[in-house]
Amino acid sequence: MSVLAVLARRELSLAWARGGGALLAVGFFVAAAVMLPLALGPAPERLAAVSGGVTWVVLSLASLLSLDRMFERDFEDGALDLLALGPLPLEIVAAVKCLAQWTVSGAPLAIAAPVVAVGLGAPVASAAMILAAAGLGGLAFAFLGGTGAALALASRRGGLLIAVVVLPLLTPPVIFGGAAIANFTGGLPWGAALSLLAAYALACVALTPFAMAGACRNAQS
Amino acid sequence: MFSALANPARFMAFSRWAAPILGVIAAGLIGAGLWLGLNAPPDYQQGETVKIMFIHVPAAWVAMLAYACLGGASFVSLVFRHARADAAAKAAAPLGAAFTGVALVTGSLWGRPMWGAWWVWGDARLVSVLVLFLLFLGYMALRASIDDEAKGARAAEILALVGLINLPIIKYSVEWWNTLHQGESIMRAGGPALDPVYLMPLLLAGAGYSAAFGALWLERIRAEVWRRRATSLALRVALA
Amino acid sequence: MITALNVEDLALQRGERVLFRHLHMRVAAGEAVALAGSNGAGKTSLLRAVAGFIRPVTGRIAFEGAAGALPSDDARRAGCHLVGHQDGLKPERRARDELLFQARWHGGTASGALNAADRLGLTRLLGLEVRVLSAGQRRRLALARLIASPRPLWLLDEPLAPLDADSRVLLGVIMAEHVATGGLIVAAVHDPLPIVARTVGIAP
Amino acid sequence: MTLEALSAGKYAAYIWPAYAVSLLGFAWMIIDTLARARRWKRKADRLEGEGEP
Repeated sequence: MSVLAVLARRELSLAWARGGGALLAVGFFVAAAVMLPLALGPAPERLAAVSGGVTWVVLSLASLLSLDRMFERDFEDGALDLLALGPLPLEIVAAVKCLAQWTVSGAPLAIAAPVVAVGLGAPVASAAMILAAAGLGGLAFAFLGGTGAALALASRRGGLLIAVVVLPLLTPPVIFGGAAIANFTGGLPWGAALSLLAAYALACVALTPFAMAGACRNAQS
Repeated sequence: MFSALANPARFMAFSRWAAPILGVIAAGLIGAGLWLGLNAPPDYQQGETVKIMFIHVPAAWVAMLAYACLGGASFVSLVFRHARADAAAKAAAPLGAAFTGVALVTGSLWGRPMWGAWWVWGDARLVSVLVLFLLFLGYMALRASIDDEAKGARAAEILALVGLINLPIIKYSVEWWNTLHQGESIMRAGGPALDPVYLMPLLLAGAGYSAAFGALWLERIRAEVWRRRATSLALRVALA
Repeated sequence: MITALNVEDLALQRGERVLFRHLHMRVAAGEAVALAGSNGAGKTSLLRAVAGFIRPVTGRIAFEGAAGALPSDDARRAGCHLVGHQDGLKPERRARDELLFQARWHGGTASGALNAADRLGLTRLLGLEVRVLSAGQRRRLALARLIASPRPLWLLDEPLAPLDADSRVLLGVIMAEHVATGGLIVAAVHDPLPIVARTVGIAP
Repeated sequence: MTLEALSAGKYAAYIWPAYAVSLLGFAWMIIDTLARARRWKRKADRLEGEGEP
C-alpha cells in the first residue's frame, strides 16, 4: 500500500469519526433549512423564490461548522509532528485532509442539498444542477475552510474565529454557485456561472494547501 | 528607498520627518479638494448630494489601498522575515478598517436620498467595500486571538496573502453578480465620464486621503517599533 | 541514510527568551547522546529544532550521509524519528490501526509493525482502543514505530518517563541494538540512559 | 459665495452627517495613532533609562 493510500485511509477514518461524520453536518443543514419556513411563513411562492439561495447559504455554513477540528486534534496530540516527518510534504497532507473532509461531509451535504431545495419549493428539474453546484462549491468550502482551520491553530478560540476569517473569502463561490442555481431555475444561461465556480474550486484545491502547510508549520514552531 | 526603510535607525529618522510632512500635505490637499467640491454647482441628477462623493469615494479608494499595503507588507515580512514589514502590516489593518467604516457610512448616507434606502445591494462597489471591511475584521480578529506574537504575526500574514489573492476575484465576482441581477449599473461616480468640475476636487481629495493614510501609517509603525522595544526591554529588566 | 548530525554554534529562542547560545554538538553513527539540563533549559526545543520544527536564531543543523552532506529536508523526512511527550495516538482508534499507520507512514511494513508490537509486549493490546491503555502502554505503542520503521536518527524526549522497570530495561536493549547497527540517538533525559551515552549539557 | 457653498439644500440632513462621520473617523485615527506613539515612546525611553543607570 502506498503512503498516500495509507494517509488517505487514516484521514477518511478520522474525518468520519470527527463529529459523527456526515450525520452531524447533514443534520445541521436540514435543521437550519427547516427554520426558514418557520420564520418566513408557509406561503409556497415566497419559499420557492428563496429556496435555491437559502439552500446555498446554509450549505456553506454547514460545511464550515464541521471542519473546525480538522487540524486542531492532530496539532494537540502531536500527530501533526508525525505527519511533518513523513515522506510526503505537508502541502499534500493538507490537501488529503481537505479531500477526506469533502468526501465525508461535503459529498453527503451535496446529496442532501437538492432534497432540501426541492422540499422548500425549488423545481425538481433543478436537482441535478444543485447537486453539481453543491459538489463543486463544497470543494471550495472545504479547502478555504481548511485554510481557516489551519490559521486558527495557534489561537485560543477555534470555531467562531474560523467562521469570521473564512466567510468573507467565501464571497466568490457563494456568488457563482448561487447564480448558477438561480439562472438555471429562471431559464437563463447558467454555463458561465458553473464554469466560474469550477475554476474557483480548482484554484482553491491548487493554491490553499500552501497556505495550510505554512500555517501548520507556524503553529508547530 | 526600500533598503533605507529596512534599516531601523534610518527608518525612524526618515519617518520622524516624513510623517508630519505627509500630514501637512494631506491637510492641504483635502482642504483644497473639499473647498472646490463644496463650491461646485449641484449635479443635474444628484443635486447637492454630490458633495458626499468627495468624502465617500476617496475613503473607498484608500480602503483598497490600505489592503494592498497590508498584503504587500505581509508578503515582504513572510518572504524576507523582516520585522518592520510585519509592524507595517499590523499598523495598516486598523487604519484600513477605519477607512472602510467611513466609506460604508458615507455610502449609506449618499444612497438614502438617491435610492430611498439606507443600503442598496445593487451598488457593487459598496458591497465590495463591505466584504473588504469583513476581511480587515477577520485579519485583526486572527491576530488578536493568538497569544504568541510571532506566531500571530505569521498566521496573519498568511491570511493577508490569501485575502490579497482573493480580493480582485471578490471584486470581480461582486460586479459580475451585480450586472446579473441589475441589468445595468446604477453606479455613476468615479467613472471617466465625470465632469471636470467634480473630477478635480475628487482627485485632490483622493490624493489627500492617500497622503493622510501614509502619514498615519508611518506614525503607527513608529508606535509599533517603540512598543516592541518597550516590551523587550521590560522583559530584559524582569529577567535580569 | 544519516551517518552524522552536526550542530554548529546553535542559538535557540522561544518567544523573547534566548534558551542557549553557541551550542556545538556532533553525533556520529553508532553514538548515543544524552541531553542534560534543568527544566526549561531547552532540551525539547533542541530536539524539535533538529527535527526541523524550530528555526535557529543563529547557527546551523546539518546532516551527513555516507556520500557527504544531505539536504536537511530529505534527511528529516526519510531518516528521523521524533518521540515526544505527545505521542500522536488517537484515543478513539484501535491500537492496531494507529500502530500500522505510524509504522507505514514512516516507511515500515505491516509485518514489521506486528513484530515490533510483539517485541514490546503489545500484541494482546492491539485490539483495544488507545484510550483504555495506560500511560506506559501508550508510550510503548509510540516507541514501537522505532523498531517497525527503521530510521537512523532517533530523537527521544524523556522516553523513559512513564515506563516501568522491565520496559526501561527492554528499551535499553533496543537502543543498544540501534546504536550497534550504526544508528544515532539523541535523548533528552533526567535519569541516566540505560545505555552508554555521551552527555551534552544544555544551559544558557 | 461661502455661505452658498455651505447651504446643502434639502439634502443637508444627509450631507452634514456624512461629513461629520468622516471627521470623526479621521479624529479617531489621528488621536489613537498619536496617543499610541506617545505612550510607547515614553515607555521605551523610560525603560532604556532604567537599563543603563
